[in-house]
Amino acid sequence: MRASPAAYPLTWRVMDVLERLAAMVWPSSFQRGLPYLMLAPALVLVGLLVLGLFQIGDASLRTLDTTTFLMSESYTLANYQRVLSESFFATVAGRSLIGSVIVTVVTLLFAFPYAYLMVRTPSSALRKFLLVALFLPFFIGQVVRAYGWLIILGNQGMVNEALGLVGVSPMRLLYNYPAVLFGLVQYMLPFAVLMLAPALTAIPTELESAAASLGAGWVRTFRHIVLPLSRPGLVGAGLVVVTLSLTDFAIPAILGGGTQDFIANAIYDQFFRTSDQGLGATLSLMLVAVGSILVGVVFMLFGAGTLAMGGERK
Amino acid sequence: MIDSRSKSIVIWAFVATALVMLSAPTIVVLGASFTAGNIITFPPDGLSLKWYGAIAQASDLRQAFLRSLIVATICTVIAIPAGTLAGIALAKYRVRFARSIQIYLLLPFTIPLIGSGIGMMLVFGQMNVLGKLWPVGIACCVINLPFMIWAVTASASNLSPDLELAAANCGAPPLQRFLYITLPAVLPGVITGSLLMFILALNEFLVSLLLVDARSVTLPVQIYNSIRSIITPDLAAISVVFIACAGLAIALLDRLVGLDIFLKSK
Amino acid sequence: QEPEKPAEIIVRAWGGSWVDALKAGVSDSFTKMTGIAVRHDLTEDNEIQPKVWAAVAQKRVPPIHINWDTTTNATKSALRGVTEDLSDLSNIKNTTDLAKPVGLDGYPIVNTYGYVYVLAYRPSAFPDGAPKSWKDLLDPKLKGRIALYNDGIGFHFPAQVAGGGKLEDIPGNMQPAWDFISKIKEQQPLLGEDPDFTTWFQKGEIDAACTISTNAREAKKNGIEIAWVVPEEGAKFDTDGLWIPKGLPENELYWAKQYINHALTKEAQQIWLDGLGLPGVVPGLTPPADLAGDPSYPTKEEDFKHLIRISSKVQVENESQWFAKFKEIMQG
Amino acid sequence: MGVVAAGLRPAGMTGQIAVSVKDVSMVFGNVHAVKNAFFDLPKGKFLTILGPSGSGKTTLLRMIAGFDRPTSGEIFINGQPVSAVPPHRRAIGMVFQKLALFPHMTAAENVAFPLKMRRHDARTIPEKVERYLDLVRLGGYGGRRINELSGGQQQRVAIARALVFEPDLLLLDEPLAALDRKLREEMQLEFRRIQKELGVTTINVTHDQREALVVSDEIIVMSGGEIQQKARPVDAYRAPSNAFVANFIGVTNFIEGEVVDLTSAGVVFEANGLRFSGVVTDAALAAGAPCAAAVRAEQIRIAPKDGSLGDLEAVVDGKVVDCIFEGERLVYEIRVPGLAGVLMRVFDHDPESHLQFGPGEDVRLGWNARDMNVFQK
Amino acid sequence: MGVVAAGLRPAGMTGQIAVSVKDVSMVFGNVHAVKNAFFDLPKGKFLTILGPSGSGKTTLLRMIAGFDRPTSGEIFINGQPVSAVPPHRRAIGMVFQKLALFPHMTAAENVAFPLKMRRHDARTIPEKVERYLDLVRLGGYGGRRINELSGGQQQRVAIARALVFEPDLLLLDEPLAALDRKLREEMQLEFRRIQKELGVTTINVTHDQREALVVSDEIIVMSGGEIQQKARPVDAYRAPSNAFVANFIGVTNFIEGEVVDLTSAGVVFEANGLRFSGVVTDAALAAGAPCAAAVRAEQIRIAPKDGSLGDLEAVVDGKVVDCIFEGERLVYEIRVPGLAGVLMRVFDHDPESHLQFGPGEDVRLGWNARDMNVFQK
Ligand SMILES: Nc1ncnc2c1ncn2[C@@H]1O[C@H](COP(=O)(O)OP(=O)(O)OP(=O)(O)O)[C@@H](O)[C@H]1O
Ligand SMILES: Nc1ncnc2c1ncn2[C@@H]1O[C@H](COP(=O)(O)OP(=O)(O)OP(=O)(O)O)[C@@H](O)[C@H]1O
Ligand SMILES: NCCCCNCCCN
Ligand SMILES: [Mg+2]
Ligand SMILES: [Mg+2]
Repeated sequence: MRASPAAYPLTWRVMDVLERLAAMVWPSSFQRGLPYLMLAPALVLVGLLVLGLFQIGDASLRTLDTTTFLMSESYTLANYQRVLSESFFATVAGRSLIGSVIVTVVTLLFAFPYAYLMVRTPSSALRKFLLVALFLPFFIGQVVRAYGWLIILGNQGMVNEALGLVGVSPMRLLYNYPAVLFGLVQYMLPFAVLMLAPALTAIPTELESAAASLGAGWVRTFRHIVLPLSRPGLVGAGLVVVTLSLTDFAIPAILGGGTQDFIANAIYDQFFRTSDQGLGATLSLMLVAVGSILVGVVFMLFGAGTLAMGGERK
Repeated sequence: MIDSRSKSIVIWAFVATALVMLSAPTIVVLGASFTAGNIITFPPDGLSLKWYGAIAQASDLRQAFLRSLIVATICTVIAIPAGTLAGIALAKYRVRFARSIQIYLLLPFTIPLIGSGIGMMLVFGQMNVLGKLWPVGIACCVINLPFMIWAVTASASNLSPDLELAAANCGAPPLQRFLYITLPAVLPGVITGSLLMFILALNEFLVSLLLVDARSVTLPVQIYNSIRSIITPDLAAISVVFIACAGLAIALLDRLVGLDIFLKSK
Repeated sequence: QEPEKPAEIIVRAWGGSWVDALKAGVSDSFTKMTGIAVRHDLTEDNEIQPKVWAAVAQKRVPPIHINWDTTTNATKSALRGVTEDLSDLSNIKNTTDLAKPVGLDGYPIVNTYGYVYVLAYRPSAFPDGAPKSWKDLLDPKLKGRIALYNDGIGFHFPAQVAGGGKLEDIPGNMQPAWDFISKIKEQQPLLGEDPDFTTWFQKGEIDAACTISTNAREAKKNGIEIAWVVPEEGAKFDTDGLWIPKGLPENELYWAKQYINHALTKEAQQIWLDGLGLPGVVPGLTPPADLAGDPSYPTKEEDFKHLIRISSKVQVENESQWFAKFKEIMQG
Repeated sequence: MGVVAAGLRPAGMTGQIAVSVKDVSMVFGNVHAVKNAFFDLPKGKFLTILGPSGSGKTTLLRMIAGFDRPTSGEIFINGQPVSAVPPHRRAIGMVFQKLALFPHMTAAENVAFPLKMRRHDARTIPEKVERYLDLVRLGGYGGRRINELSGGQQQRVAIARALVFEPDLLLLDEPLAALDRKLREEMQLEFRRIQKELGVTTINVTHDQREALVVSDEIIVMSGGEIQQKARPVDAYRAPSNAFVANFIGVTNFIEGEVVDLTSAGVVFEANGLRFSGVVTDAALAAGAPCAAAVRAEQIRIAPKDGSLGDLEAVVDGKVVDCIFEGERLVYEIRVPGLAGVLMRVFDHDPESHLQFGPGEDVRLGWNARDMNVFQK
Repeated sequence: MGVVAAGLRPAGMTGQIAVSVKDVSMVFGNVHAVKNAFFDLPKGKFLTILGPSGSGKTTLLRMIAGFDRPTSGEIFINGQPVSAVPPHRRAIGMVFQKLALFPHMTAAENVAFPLKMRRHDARTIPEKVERYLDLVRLGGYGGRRINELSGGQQQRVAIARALVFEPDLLLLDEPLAALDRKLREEMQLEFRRIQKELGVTTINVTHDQREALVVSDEIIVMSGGEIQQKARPVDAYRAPSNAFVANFIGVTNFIEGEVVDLTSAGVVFEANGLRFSGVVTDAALAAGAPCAAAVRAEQIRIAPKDGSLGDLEAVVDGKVVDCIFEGERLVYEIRVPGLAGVLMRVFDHDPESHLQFGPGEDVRLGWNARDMNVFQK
């Protein structure tokens, strides 16, 4: 006999069925495999990229025949040779690598106090304001944002006009390497702050009070206490910033005035301008390799940071 | 806590700079959208709503916006389970090859977007599903997935394992344990992550460009394509509409769960 | 009998005034004539290329019916074999030589008009009169105030002349071009795309640029202070064309061809090219009033003497290297 | 040390056995967290596992709850092996050391959760929740979120949640450790009351000896993973089975010496040339072996130097080192030169005599032989 | 309630004043966390601030440490206003409630931190660190990371860290709250020892009345942000200034009644028709007003029904409800019908008489009038 719906609500019935299904699909004897089952969807999704990487890997071993615009039938390492030997690629790679490191350092430099203030301020209004200020720039497309910068930083922009008032002649603030780095910092700042905030929240305020009572001024409290303890956040944020800026395309293209290409721009050129998919594929793969090695090295040196906060594992 | 004056000054100096950096273009674009003139300038050249009128007329923009919403929704809907499960698995369990798995899961950030775009264009092409919106949603999900996973790990690592045991003890079978206890506990991370995923998908351009066709262009692609000769203030107006929607969403989120959750790892 | 009509056909086009002109001249009248709607895909020509190539390679229906393309890019696609033959279009016989692709058999593409990469400039920055030579760009006061396409397109050949080289040496010896481009590099040029130039002129970032006359003319129409010349070394003349990717269903292929055929009618060309301000491939078109006698609108044999024409075969085979070389100099 | 726990089981227990722990061990890497635990618990009894930090209490409790599987041995609940049933199918209520309340639910929702999960008749749930909230004196607090409750109130929610579905067995892992003294002592009495009221078999883990004495029917004292003694509170206090237990429960003074004579009636030992007699509860004690004799601080009488201590069998002289005022009593710390300078602690409960002796003063101490337990050292 | 704290200051203090709290208040929004605190602390003394959770103890301590600025009033340390000096320039050692040890440093690095920050001669640092680790009995543990230490050891690192730079003032915020009973009681004695050894002026915050009594020279009892009493431990215990203090310190039985007669010698009151006399420490008590009379559990004698209680002035009859074995003592809960059924708790410390009375038995209780403190209700 079945209980009345009031005694046995519908949601319970549904849950009972789901529970039985789950037990069939994944019996409790498979417990050990559970984390892998949970990881599976993410692994499969990223697997789409890996499938793509296989295609790209295949293309990287073929050269372009400019009389037919087809890729060669046979495999060759010619593209890799080209990438490693031509100084142009070294220039661009060096610029991207150095750039992404500078961007990471500067971004963290600004993100840290921002996140710190946001986490520590007693005023929830200020906290909300800082948070909203972080999110809004996302909603202005790159192109329009660049136009905004032109109005502010252009030769006849607001800044130059202001400088003109004090007798400084207009100078080029855009379309150079610093402008690209600046743009990347601005683009990365929200990500870095969002990743730092949980790590800073996890540092008890009392530790700072303790350091003060023990004779450390705020600078030394930062250096000896807050900074070392926020390392998981810094590592997590740093990894995100360094990988995203290393592989960025839009900002060097828009704020670089065409002369400040990063690797992704060189890849774009090969795929889209010269139709040389082989070379583009080679550059892509090498960038992935460099990025992944960088990530691996950071993991080895500093741990995975907030990307997988160690916590108490079971 | 009484902070020293020099500390406040230094911190505020950085924060103020950051705020200017973050907001200056937004403010300029916001102002420029109300211009009565034909070019984006700040301060605006007279005040009018004519560019808002212009975009209200443009049905292709509206459709593209709608498609972007769909794409962002698909992306978020996929990212929530995939990222949540992965985040919880990474934070709570000892996983073999965890480091390699993490490097693997960071591939979306180490592969340049063009590479991801071309790769997925070929993969989806092979599957013969290009031109539909859901592959674009999946693609947006894949390339930003680390954000979702990160947000969840940050919440889940502070989740006490006792909580699930307590639920088991209360008689909750595995699935309901997960649904009623684990999930709500990591909800702040899930919300943070979903919001980021949604926003990023709404704005995704480069990868979408390779996956859409003329019948399925999304808003960022539409905008990019339409500025082949001259940039007019209608783009500023679109941005402002975007910002307004975002502001609304953020206000809603604040009402529903409180914005402070972004600052808490618990 | 006519095959079944599709509800719409997709034509890839450049945005802004480019697509406006195509719509006014070709698409609208085509729709009126056939009842088939035309949807314009505004993906960049460069960016549609791999999408089409991948579709053909994967034997899928391509994402567009018609590609409006630079002749160079179109030739690449033709060489790769992804384009349909258009030789049987009835209106081709009414076209000038310009319509015929060079170095290709038949009509895997059809050229529809010519255009010139002029030297556009801001008159107020040249108080002593319009620049006469590409070498005028080396004037120290123009440092940081000139712009080129970011792959150098349109500039390689005039640079060969300005650098003291001969056009006949292309592609064998282009050192003079590279030497001149290196000098230009010292001038810290901005590199960009069509919309960038407009923006830069508008916002006072640059005083001179090598760009297509159409863009300059559009900017002028929008109230930007701009003029253009064909300098004494000459300016690159090139053509754009239309082509159809392989893999379309029979009926759609038929109607896509009808679209191109329609684009080759005098009526369509007149309106389309008035919009673009460019000379067409059908005899007897009237130049727009503002361009009568303009060197960027060649009509007579002698007009072409100032313009540099290099066969698209040479261009296609060497462009990658030229782009690479240009980049190497500019990114240094 | 090392009493075989099995030997301590009261023979011929009448009541039905609720929990039976049979030779259970747990090894983590090279840490032997629990060693050969062996005991039965009859239905309806309140058992406390008492021991210092790290003695394996939580490990044992978690195995009983079925969260961890023993490395060896087996645990039976109502005759069924624990591992045969998944955790959510067991009728065990547990209060966790850190409470593990569900932070996103109200107090009432927390209490209702086990009822919903166990599919009690949905119509009766609100009424049951209310009844149990009343039981823990939280009537009217049901609507509060967990973080709106004070520590003591949270505690009681956790208890209600563990009890509401009327489990066969209640497990408590140091549920009071986090509370302040006053509240903790109140809650101990509350526990006693509730357990008696419901009659549920209970196992409580604590390192607070007072709590163990106050709330339990039986105490198990653990140390280093081993069960040291299982006994009624009074017996554990009065007749500790070894020196560890004697020291861990109560304030105890130790005198070290050597056994001189060992009979069934008692033991005589020599310390620093003095002879004392005492009683034996430690089965391991042997004649001629070194021993430690324990006497509680409250069993010692204190008198002025050369004063009379009536008929007390053991008398030593000492000097007051410190006297510590604890309110209801005074603790004297007294150095006894005659016993190699051992420091003895003595309670003075009599408010009349309070502060009778000051530091430096010479005093006389005495106690009964029957209050001195002698253990193997 | 509401004794003016200023009035409690011992007049004509001889020692130099180390800390002077002058009419300090702290308001958070609409919470008055500390109200008009007013006291002086002479150099070298050990003061404990005792009060229940939320009474404002931490708030007061943080203001003394200079972490927060009072809403009104001023605090002087060695005659200097606290706010004149930033926290890191002050010579104040503080042990935080949650210890606030630096988790990324070893024990020795934690202890060395204040020395490095205060620029002590780098060559002497290792030696000083070692000396203070020895002082807290952690010699040899310096190299351990914080999370490799047990709770009690961490505690001691925190104390060494607060002491190592020889501060003028030591502040302790419930440093023992997290420890288990046995360890906590040991650490209390340790504190006393160290403080006496170094002679550092100390303010300790706790909600453990035993700790307050054991370690302090002076106690301040706080409730609801207000200072209720400032006195020596013995005085606070023996002569509580109001009912709150009487209830918070010790196990106290209250009898409610009405004042009949109030003289300087004592007070007579009537409860349920019975007359009692008692003593007065509460200045607010008035004739004719309702009152509450407090008598400690250990001051009450228990005798068989109709038994004799010698010369005790107050005698009532009751029935044993429960008797709770606490090891060193027995607690009787006795219902007194003659006093409207009030439940009285009585200690039985005499091991001889233990368990003399069982639940349900009729007994007689008695106490001295001088042991009964009468307060305004
Ligand atoms: N998962 C584990 N891995 C390794 N060692 C463990 C684990 N759990 C417990 N231990 C060790 O087993 C021993 C017993 O631990 P347990 O937690 O049972 O002690 P406890 O008596 O509950 O102590 P406390 O009173 O501090 O809670 C300790 O030495 C502890 O370090
Ligand atoms: N920053 C603050 N904002 C608002 N209210 C506060 C703040 N700090 C403390 N309070 C309030 O002030 C009162 C006193 O708090 P305080 O922390 O001083 O209590 P306490 O005596 O230390 O308690 P405990 O024993 O629980 O530590 C409490 O009601 C508390 O809620
Ligand atoms: N005929 C129109 C050509 C427009 C092409 N823009 C030039 C792009 C150079 N990369
Ligand atoms: Mg434990
Ligand atoms: Mg406090």
